[in-house]
Amino acid sequence: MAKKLSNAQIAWRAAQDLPDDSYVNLGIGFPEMIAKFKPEGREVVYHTENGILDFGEAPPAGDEDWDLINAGKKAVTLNPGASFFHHADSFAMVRGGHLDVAVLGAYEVAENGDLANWSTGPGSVPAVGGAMDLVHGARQIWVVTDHTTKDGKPKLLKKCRLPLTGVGCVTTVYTSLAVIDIRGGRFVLREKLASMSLDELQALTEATLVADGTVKDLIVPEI
Amino acid sequence: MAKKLSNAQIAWRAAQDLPDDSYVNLGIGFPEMIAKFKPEGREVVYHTENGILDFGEAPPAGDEDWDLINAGKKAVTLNPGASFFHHADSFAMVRGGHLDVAVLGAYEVAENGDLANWSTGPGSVPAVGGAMDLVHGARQIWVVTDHTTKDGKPKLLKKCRLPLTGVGCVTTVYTSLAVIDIRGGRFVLREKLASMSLDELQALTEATLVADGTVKDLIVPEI
Amino acid sequence: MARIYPSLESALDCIEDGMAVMIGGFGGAGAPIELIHALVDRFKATGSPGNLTVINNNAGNGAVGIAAMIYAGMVAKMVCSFPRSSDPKAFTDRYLAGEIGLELVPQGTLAERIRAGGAGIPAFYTPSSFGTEIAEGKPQAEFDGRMYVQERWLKADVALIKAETADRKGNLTYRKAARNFSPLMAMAAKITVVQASRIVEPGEIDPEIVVTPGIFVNRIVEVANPAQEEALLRGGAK
Amino acid sequence: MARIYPSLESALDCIEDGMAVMIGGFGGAGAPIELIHALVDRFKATGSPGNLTVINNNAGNGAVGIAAMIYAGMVAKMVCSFPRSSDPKAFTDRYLAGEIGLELVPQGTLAERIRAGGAGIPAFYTPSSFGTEIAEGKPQAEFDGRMYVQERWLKADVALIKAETADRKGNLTYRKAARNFSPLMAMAAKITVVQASRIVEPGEIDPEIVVTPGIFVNRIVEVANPAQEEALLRGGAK
Repeated sequence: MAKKLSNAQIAWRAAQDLPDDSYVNLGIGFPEMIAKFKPEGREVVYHTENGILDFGEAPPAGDEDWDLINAGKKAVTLNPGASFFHHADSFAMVRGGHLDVAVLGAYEVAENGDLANWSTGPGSVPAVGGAMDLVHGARQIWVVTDHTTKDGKPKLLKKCRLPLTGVGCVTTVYTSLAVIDIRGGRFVLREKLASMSLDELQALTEATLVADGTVKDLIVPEI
Repeated sequence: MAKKLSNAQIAWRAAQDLPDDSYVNLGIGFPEMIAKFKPEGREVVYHTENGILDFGEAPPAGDEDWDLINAGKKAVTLNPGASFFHHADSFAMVRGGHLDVAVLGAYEVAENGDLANWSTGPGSVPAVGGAMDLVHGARQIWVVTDHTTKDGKPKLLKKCRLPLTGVGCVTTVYTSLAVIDIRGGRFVLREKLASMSLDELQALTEATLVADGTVKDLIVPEI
Repeated sequence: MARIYPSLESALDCIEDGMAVMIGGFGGAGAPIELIHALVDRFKATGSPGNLTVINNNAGNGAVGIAAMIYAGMVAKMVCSFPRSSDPKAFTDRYLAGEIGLELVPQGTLAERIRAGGAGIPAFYTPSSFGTEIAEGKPQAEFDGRMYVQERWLKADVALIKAETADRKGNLTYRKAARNFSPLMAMAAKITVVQASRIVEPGEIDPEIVVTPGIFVNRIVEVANPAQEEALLRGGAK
Repeated sequence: MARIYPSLESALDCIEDGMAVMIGGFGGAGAPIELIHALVDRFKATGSPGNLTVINNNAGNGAVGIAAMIYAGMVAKMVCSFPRSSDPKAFTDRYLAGEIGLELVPQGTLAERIRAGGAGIPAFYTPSSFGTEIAEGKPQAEFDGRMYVQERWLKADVALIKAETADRKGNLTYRKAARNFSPLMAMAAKITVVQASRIVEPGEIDPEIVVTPGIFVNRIVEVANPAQEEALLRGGAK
């Protein structure tokens, strides 16, 4: 099997697609890493659910102000032009369609765009945060994820089995093996690792990958 | 017929009932006059629909700032502790039950508390402003009005004939002849001019006035 | 992302025939007079944009601002709460002649419908207007023993608003009661055009005092000493 | 009308067994630690107030703040969006043992429900949670070709919030992202209790920068150098 991308490499690849002049929400955890790889010169303003627009990188250790955090409760800094607002205004930005992109992690993604990323079912403590709002708010919903589960089972499915976060919401999936757009209820393969055949990729994907002859190589730097 | 109260005297009488430590909205026109007669030492904060809390008197002529106006588009000033906010927050204060009293004018009031004060029916330009929000928001809704129309017809009715502003909303009516509370779907007479008999007052009132033996004289100063 | 425009005309070139246009202001406070009159001038010169639906609390006063739009014949319909003013002739004459439409909305409902449009809330319930003719034909429901009327969100193609200070990223502050509907309209329009008395660099407005975050703003044009509608009217403007 | 209280205890004497209490803060930012711990102390000393429903975005972290309330046994139910934290043991253990209730609400819906409670909007429609188990049993409706879920307002008996500056009339400002849910909770509670780092005279806060107008505030107590929950936790507080 081909060497898959690291999380940093997945984040790098997603970052290359950040639109210029855009407002973006990066989900807590893995998606947050995308900010590090934003291409030079591209103007992106980051939104966080807890009421900041245009925050910047983490401060040096020891310089944290714990009243200045992102939704993942990590300390951040402010860029010039930042603003504070309360939670209802923050989710007005989300729900009202004012964000260009929101990026989330996933347990499962279905070919119709359904996303499951909040609950592994009974027996755990459920926690949804802002994900159910984000998936119905931003104009594009990206998922960054390993292509398969830890034990090699597909995460890109015909139909989600875990409790849903949102219905028909995901627009693009950046995985450790491929970049896949969701169009017309199908997984449309945009890029895949050159070292891997389409059949090999399909074998790790439950739903059919539509490859229409324009599939490009997924090329990322060593990170 | 007894000498009726002037508008200033009606406003004076209503002002005596302003609760201490209260938030009050005075409707545009006649109700605005109440502020002039607020008893000394009573703490009242005035709200205006267009986004000011704790505004004060009109500035001297020539000193007006036309960005600092009340809902009647009259120039006002600010008291220490004033604040500005947008229209949705302003009506959150209204609709959310945060005002103690709102005072409005009336074409008609019914004994069940229905109010008609916005439309004289077809043929005119309808204008409702904030009245329909105020009547369902403030804890008490007071009406200040002449007891009868210009041609002597009752304005305090069994049932309103003009288009309604609100249903069952009025709590007290301060008229040119009496002070009347609305309780249990009845006009309960609290005060009347001493110079007028109950029968005389009833003759100018379509619905029955309930006078339970505690009716006081309506006494106001010359103004 | 907000952009600075070099002229009123260029900032307004997104407005086309038949659009819904929210215009900030309550009475004269907050009325973006220069934007409005540049739009009137364009209509007089080119015949466009006409057939507009204008959303504002009022329906014009005297012959300036929205009244000038009505006199010019570019307004097909007003959505407002209070189409009266000290001199409402522009609207009143056309309304009584059946030449202009009116959707009358209680003021708090108007504000909340605009906020809902900006916040992605397609409908909400309010006690306002229950039992009145304004509620006729609208869904009604009981919650906790009280009756409420369902109201729908209100959006627009463009919002024209007046700010005191704008930074280059679109963050805005307002002046006193000129704030009124403008922060809501900025949220509810596809394109928000701002005339600001002053444009500053990002960071010059304290993040704590930003009223409208830049995400809600698209176009900014500087109008350094803006006219105030009420002052114009009292000065005898025709 | 807002009143200044001389002590945390006196400011909190309105809280009784079984009440619904909104508590400001997102993570540690904005958590009114001194108010919370005074309430915990009262419960430990007197056994009251217990059986509380606590509304907050989270469900406690470590052993301070809301986690201390849970450990003390005074919380019957949490209403929150994200009952996880770096150390969620206080809540998790009791939840998995069936000893504490949980109403899980998507974060934006939680914020909007609280705002609706404060704004007199008994119900609204949101796209959030449509098609998920969170939406089960709730009315759903189609608007403009898209499906939405009806959500109800959320109110509370008391809100406990932390402000940066309060004037004696109750006008508040917040510090950075410590703002979060607090301005909404101040609107939605019958009694809003504020711990402010600084109390000033009316007029000392510019009317343009007031975030929570005094009409939403009832009780203010000064806590001059408030603890910050996250800083406490990282400092090893138990």
